[in-house]
Amino acid sequence: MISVQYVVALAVLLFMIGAIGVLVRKNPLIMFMSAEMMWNAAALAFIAFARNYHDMSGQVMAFLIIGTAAAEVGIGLAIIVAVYHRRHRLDIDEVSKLKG
Amino acid sequence: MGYLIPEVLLAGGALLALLAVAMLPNAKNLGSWIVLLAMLAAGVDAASMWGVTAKLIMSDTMAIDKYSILVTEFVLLAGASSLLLAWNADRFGAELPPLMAISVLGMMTLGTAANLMVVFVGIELLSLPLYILAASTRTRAGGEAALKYLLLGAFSSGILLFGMALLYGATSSLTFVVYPAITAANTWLLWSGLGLVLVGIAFKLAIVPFHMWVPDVYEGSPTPVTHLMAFGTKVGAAIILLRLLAFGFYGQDGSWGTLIGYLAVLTMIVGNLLAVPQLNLKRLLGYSGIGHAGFLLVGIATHSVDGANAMMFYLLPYGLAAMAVFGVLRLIEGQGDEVTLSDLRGMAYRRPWLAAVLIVGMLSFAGIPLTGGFVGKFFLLQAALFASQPGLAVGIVVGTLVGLFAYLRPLQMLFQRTEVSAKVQHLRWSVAGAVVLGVAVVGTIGIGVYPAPLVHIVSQSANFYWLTGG
Amino acid sequence: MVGIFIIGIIMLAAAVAVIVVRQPVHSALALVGVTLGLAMIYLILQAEFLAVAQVIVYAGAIMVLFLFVVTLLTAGKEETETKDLLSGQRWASVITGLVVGVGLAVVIATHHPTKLATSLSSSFGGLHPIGQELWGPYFLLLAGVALMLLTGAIGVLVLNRTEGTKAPRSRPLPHGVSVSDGEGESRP
Amino acid sequence: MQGLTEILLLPLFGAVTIGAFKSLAPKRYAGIWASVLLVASFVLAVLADVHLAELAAGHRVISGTLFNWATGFGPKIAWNIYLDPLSGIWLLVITGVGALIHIYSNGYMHDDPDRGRFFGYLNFFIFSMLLLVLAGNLLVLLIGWGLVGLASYLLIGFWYQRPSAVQAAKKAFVMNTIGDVAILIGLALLYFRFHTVTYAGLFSTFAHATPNTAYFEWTAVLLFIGAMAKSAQFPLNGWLVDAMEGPTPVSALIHAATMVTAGVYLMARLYPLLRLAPDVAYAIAAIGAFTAIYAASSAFFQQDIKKVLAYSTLSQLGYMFLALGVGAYTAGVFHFMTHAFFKACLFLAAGSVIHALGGEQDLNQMGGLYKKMPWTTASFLAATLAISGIPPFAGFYSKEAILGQVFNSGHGLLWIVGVITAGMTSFYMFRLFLLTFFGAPRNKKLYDHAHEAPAVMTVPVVILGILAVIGGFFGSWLNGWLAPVFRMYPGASHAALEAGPVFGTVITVGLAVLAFFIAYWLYVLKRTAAKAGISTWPGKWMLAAYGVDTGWRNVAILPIQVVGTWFRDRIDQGILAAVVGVANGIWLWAEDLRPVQSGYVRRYGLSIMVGLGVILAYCLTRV
Amino acid sequence: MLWIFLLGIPLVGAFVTLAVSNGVAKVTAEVIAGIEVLAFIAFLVGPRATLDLSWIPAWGIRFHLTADGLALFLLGLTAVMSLVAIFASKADYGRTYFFWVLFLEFASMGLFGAVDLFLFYVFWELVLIPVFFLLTGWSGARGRLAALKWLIMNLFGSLFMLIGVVAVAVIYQQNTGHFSFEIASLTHLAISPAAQPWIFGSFALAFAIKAPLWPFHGWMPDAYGEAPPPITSLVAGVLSKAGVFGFLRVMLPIFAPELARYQTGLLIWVAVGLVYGAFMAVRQRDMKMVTAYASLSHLSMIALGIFSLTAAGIVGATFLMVAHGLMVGGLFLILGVVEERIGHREFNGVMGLNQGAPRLATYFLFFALAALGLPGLPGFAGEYMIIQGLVAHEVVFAGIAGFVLVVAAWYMLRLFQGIMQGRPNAPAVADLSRGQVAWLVPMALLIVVIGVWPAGITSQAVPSLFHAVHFVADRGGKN
Repeated sequence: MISVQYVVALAVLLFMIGAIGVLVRKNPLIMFMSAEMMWNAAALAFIAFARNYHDMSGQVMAFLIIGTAAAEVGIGLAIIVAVYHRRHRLDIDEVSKLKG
Repeated sequence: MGYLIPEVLLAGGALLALLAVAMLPNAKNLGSWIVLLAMLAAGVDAASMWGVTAKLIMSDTMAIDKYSILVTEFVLLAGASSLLLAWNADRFGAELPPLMAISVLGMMTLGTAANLMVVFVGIELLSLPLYILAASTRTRAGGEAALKYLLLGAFSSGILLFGMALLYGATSSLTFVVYPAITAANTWLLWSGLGLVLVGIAFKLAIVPFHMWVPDVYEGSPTPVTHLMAFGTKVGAAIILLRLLAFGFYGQDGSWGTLIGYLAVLTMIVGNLLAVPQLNLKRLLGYSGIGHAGFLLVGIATHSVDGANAMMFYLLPYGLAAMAVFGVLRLIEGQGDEVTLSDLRGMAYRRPWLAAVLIVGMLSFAGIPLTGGFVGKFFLLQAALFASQPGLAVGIVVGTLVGLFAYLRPLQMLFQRTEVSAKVQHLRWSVAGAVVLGVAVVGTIGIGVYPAPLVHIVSQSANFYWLTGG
Repeated sequence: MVGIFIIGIIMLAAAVAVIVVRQPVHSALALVGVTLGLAMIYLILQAEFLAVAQVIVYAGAIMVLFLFVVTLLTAGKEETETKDLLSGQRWASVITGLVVGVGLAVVIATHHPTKLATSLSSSFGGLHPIGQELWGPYFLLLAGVALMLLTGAIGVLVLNRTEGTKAPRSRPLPHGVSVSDGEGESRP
Repeated sequence: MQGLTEILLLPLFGAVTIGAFKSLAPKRYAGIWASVLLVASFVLAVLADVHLAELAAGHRVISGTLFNWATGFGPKIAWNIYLDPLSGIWLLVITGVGALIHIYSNGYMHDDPDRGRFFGYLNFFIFSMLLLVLAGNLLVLLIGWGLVGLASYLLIGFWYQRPSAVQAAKKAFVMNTIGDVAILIGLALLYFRFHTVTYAGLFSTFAHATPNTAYFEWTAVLLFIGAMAKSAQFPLNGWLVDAMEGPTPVSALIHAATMVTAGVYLMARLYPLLRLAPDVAYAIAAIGAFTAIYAASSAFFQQDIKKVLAYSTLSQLGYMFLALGVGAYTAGVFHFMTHAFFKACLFLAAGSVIHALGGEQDLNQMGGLYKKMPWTTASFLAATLAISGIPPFAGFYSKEAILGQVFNSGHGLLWIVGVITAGMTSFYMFRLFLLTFFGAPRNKKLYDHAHEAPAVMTVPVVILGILAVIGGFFGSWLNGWLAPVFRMYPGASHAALEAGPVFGTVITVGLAVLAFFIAYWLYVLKRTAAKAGISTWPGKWMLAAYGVDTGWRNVAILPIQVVGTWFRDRIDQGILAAVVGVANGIWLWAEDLRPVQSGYVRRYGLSIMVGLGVILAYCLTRV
Repeated sequence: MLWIFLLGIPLVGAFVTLAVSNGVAKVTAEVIAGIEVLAFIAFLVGPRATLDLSWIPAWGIRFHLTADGLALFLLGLTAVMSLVAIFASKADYGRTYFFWVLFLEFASMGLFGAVDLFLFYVFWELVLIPVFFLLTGWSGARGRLAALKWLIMNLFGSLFMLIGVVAVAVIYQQNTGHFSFEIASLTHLAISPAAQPWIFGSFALAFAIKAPLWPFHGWMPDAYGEAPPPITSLVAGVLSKAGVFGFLRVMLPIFAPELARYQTGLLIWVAVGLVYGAFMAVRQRDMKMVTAYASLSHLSMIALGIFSLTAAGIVGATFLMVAHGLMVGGLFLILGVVEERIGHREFNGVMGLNQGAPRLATYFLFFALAALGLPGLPGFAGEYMIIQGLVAHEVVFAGIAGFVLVVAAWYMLRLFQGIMQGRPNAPAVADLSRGQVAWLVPMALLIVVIGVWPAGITSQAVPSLFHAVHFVADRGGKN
């Protein structure tokens, strides 16, 4: 039997890596990917706990996450394209006119 | 299912509007009319449910009670006013009404949420249209706003989701209204899950230090969208925080109350403080929104029925004041997207009624008597003191004081005698704008002068603690 | 058990790769690896339907979309990231990330979930039970997701429309491909 | 109330009508109207006194209440009116001398464009003074007291274009305010203890009070300070000499005959209180004696005709206080009366001289005027003889009464001072008289233009001169008239007039005659100039009245100014700066925080992450 | 029902004024303010109606207004001064200006009438708003800064007071189980010793800032200096009373034991302010500042009377409030005329304006004399009663008050003489116009009447101050 703790620990690490990725990378696409990774980590944790509790609702949640992620990625990429298609670099730090 | 007719109406309205926009591209405002009517219908239907006894529906994932009805009405007001602010303006795109309807649907969902899944879906349903709408005018600022909102939103949703996962792990249930019944244990897992979820919600509610997207996104977004963010999102995020803490965690005395209290004070002060030097009016309102989020948190932090009521109450005057100010903003900006303080010069002489509306709205933000904002702050203070938390009361006062600088400066600009700004001179009234302003002013003053009915309604709806038999 | 460890290690490596490699394309490919690894773990965790969904939606649709956009946006532009100008951003991020991660790991490590005595039904995680859930009590959520996907579609449409196009024409859904002219810089 | 209200209100009516119509009616009507009203009230005053005299000796009081002044915090305080023989004397003097001076002023102010205002003020003064003496309680007295201060202020500063007049007016008002305030606190103390401020109420309770307690001493001191300020007793004397900046009839009326004797009136009125505060009574006598000799010596070297008279007024007031201090109340009042006659006469005569010389007041410019102004000279001489205490002129009797009773009551030192002062008085008064009217004219041009005043001025002067001659013979009548007053309540053991030792009279008169000869020798035979000796050190000091003014400046004015400047430049700037500083601080703080909102998404994310870490830490530590 | 008129006339009138054209706005406002004065007279002679409506029943808040003796004459003062201020305003200020003035009148009326703590607070803050806008839109170069200072400093105190207001009601609710904001019912609260000084302090701070009392007068110089003269006269004449009025209306019933406990400290505090204001006034070069600091000193005097906690002191304070309103209000109007004539506010030595403007000088002198407490005028009566009260409590403070009266004579005459007397060093200025005399004469007459007959006011004040008097008697205080 798999201990749920290991899987969740894996999810935690994935979550952590994703979070760090959002913060350290300047490429908005990679940041977005990292965020997706965080979502995935959450989905993983849900599934692991669902397995542990023999409860389908965790899996339903994971399904919702996947579905939502698809919609979000669609919108997100559209925004990124709209913002960056004229720029020379994919650099999030360039998009910082609004501040103060 | 009968309890969800408002949601269904709104979703149907959104789809119908989408269809209309696609099929009849030349029918002006058709989508807006459809959504507006759907919103009205939803509002009426929700109001007709007022006598309902609180209950959980849909396998305990949704709670129908007076709070949910109130939230429905509030967010419909937010949605309708945003829609009216965007009336007749082609540059926002024809898809704006259905997108707004979907966003409002998300907010309504949050109002009923008793389950983490619903919370998640509601938040995403709320956010995704706003990402689009923020960029819908396709200006550079709009794009930047949308990108910032999107990236940070995705990031914070990740945190929220992970927190939910941890809560699920700690309690084996996603229906948080049953938490008090199934777990008496205060485990680290439970609390870290709660912490992460709080971060996720706090992001939406714009709590310091999770607030930083707010001013930028507000500034960059088109004004009607900003208004929806300022009013609707705040209602949704606030109610979900209240639901989660007051339904799921009300047994855990003190701990989260103190945390929320610290956050509240920090938010009130930082938000209002940073509003002080702003010159862009929308940005100023963004910071002001942060400050008001802090006030809202006070209600939650008191960990009492009073506090919850006070928060509920505060949402409406806040929203009405936002309607007033954003409405004026919308009229001033015309075809542009940016209104600075100097654009207000001389308005008191050239456009006295519009100036009066702005004054009423700003004074309500500042919490001056005879406006709803004052009664709201009073309610919050009362709740704080009943909960024996004078620190929160002092926080409210300090926050308000700091905020005064921010709210008074625009008002002083109105009375600039020497020169009248070009935007004021070329300003044109619109019927839709007038409707919004009228409702806002009448509501703000009405609540300020005779708050008894609203107080009564809000107090009546405070029966959710008994929902779970806890 | 061992499988999970091996997959986990590979997955973590791929995850790290996502955030450290210089080329966005490589990142995307690494992320594909992560999602596939996840799918495998889902399988092990008896979430078969989700494993399939993960492969189809993530690896199949989402990541393809990512790759598509990466190539679209990096074509003819500098591909690598310049030096990080935000002082201390990198270190601070890594440290806070590690702190949070370690904190959560400790939380997980000290948590001892109750294990249910009853054995798992064989259909757990299959298409049928999840379908029953989704089309039963959680139907509204499913509808919500559907609405979100619709929103996504509208969003793509709205965001990458050419200037002057007021109402949606019969434009193909593929996102932001051909409509990338004239917008974006139009701030007055 | 036997016409008391009318007596009071006639002058007020005059003031109001003159004020209201002064721009409408021809200018000369104002003076006539004012004089007519005052003569009328003099007649009424005589009638009132006659009525008073008809009452039984023990009940010679006419009193009444107009309406309430204030209620609500204890027994009510009302507008009480009260006439008894003591106030009757003042009433007669005020209206009588006042009427004469009003008539005189018609001539004196003939050329002044602001005559209307002058007579309005003058009538207002009479009203205030009457209110003061007709008051039935201390509070109404204080109101009158304050209003005469105002009238004095207005009249001193009548020629408001003169900076010196303006300064003098302010000084007079402020110094008088010291007195007002002292009375105010004193009466508050009385009301606090006895719940009444009416004379009758207070005095009847005094009868049972224990003398010599701190409470009474303090109350008496406070009320005496009030009297000092009004009557210009040392050290509150500075304003009176400066008050000579006003028109001369004003000096005669206010700053010689009537207002400055209000202190005497107050102390005489409050004699039952003085019984309860014997130490204060002695202090009054001592201060009176000191003021007498101090002012007399200050008069020696004065160059200004009116200033000499002013110092002589001070000195004579000192006599009156000396009398009150030793309990010789009737003598004090007697001296007030005679003093009113001869000093008014002196001032009006001096006014005629000034008038004749076109406004010149400097003794160095006068001389030999007797040829040109016989009536004035005669009147002035009569009054000078009276003030010098030469028998049988009026001053002799009253001064002898005072000195005799001082001696009788055993205050040897004070008696000696009084006697010496009498001699000094004779010297400086004859110096003045001789320098003005005798010797060679010192300013030919002025002399040539000099002429006797018109009848409207001369007649009052002569009438007053006659009164100065015969005033002394009213002594025994006065004694009888006032007897019921001072017997009504305990405490007036020496009130009645008493004769002093014969040798005292001899010495006093001898000194006065001697002083006359010295003056004659110096200023007629040796033709010493008026300004001789003023640069020597005693002359310098005496001319400056021993630097009392400078003392006030250093002790009171400068410290307040220094502290006020310090408040203004340091404390208040600090307070204002603190307000601005807090606001600026908030502003700057906000400005400092703005860069945190850097616009970089990753920074925002980091902020979220840090917040997450903190919240997580909080949650974990709380479990 | 009279109350509805009393509040309704200025409120509705304000909007009416806003609706008419600029040209007739002033006349409209005059008429409305005149009707309000008539309404007040009706109030004075008629039955003293109270208005007591349920407002927010959930919190026991009532719309409760009365005109007891404490408030009655302050209401009258408000009505009269508003009318005078409108008369003294320039017609070209425009309708918005008159709207705010009438709104201010409405708010002040409510403030002085309110006996429900919540209602009191509502009006308390509401009076700040019109002044803020009047300062912003119709004042001198630094007006905007002055407006900010005014509003923010006042709200600084008020908001902390709001905590106090709520705290008091919360304590009452916890004691009795039901809500009430009625001041009369909030007496004898069992406030915990830890909270008690803070609650007390929050009220005291708000009142001290509004008055203002030293050292909380930071907003005062700019606001008094920059505002248009009618507004200065309203703020200094009417609104400044709100602060000291608060001590009487709110603190005396609710915090009687605390007032007694802190009495010495409070007395020393206001005595410092008393001397401070007087000394400042002596050293000012700006004519409005002399009056401003004089006013600071007078308000300290009023506070001194209140803190004497004796019947005489409190009655005197009540009386002096009304008197001071008329005197200082009139003085500021006169100074406004002078400033308008000569174009600046500095006065340097002698200016000799009397030469050309004798009527101006006469009225100036009259108001200056009233302000310095000339016997026979109301300032004297009030100061006498206050000193009477101080004597009963502690004679030292009576001495300080007396000393300040002397200094007051000095600075007031310095002001008057500096401007009006001396040899003219500038061309003669125009005298008062008939219109100006028309509103100065009734004011002066009113001042004379209440100065000669203070009983007219003090006798009315007694019943309402019964509690205070009673309280003093309880303490064994002497009269």
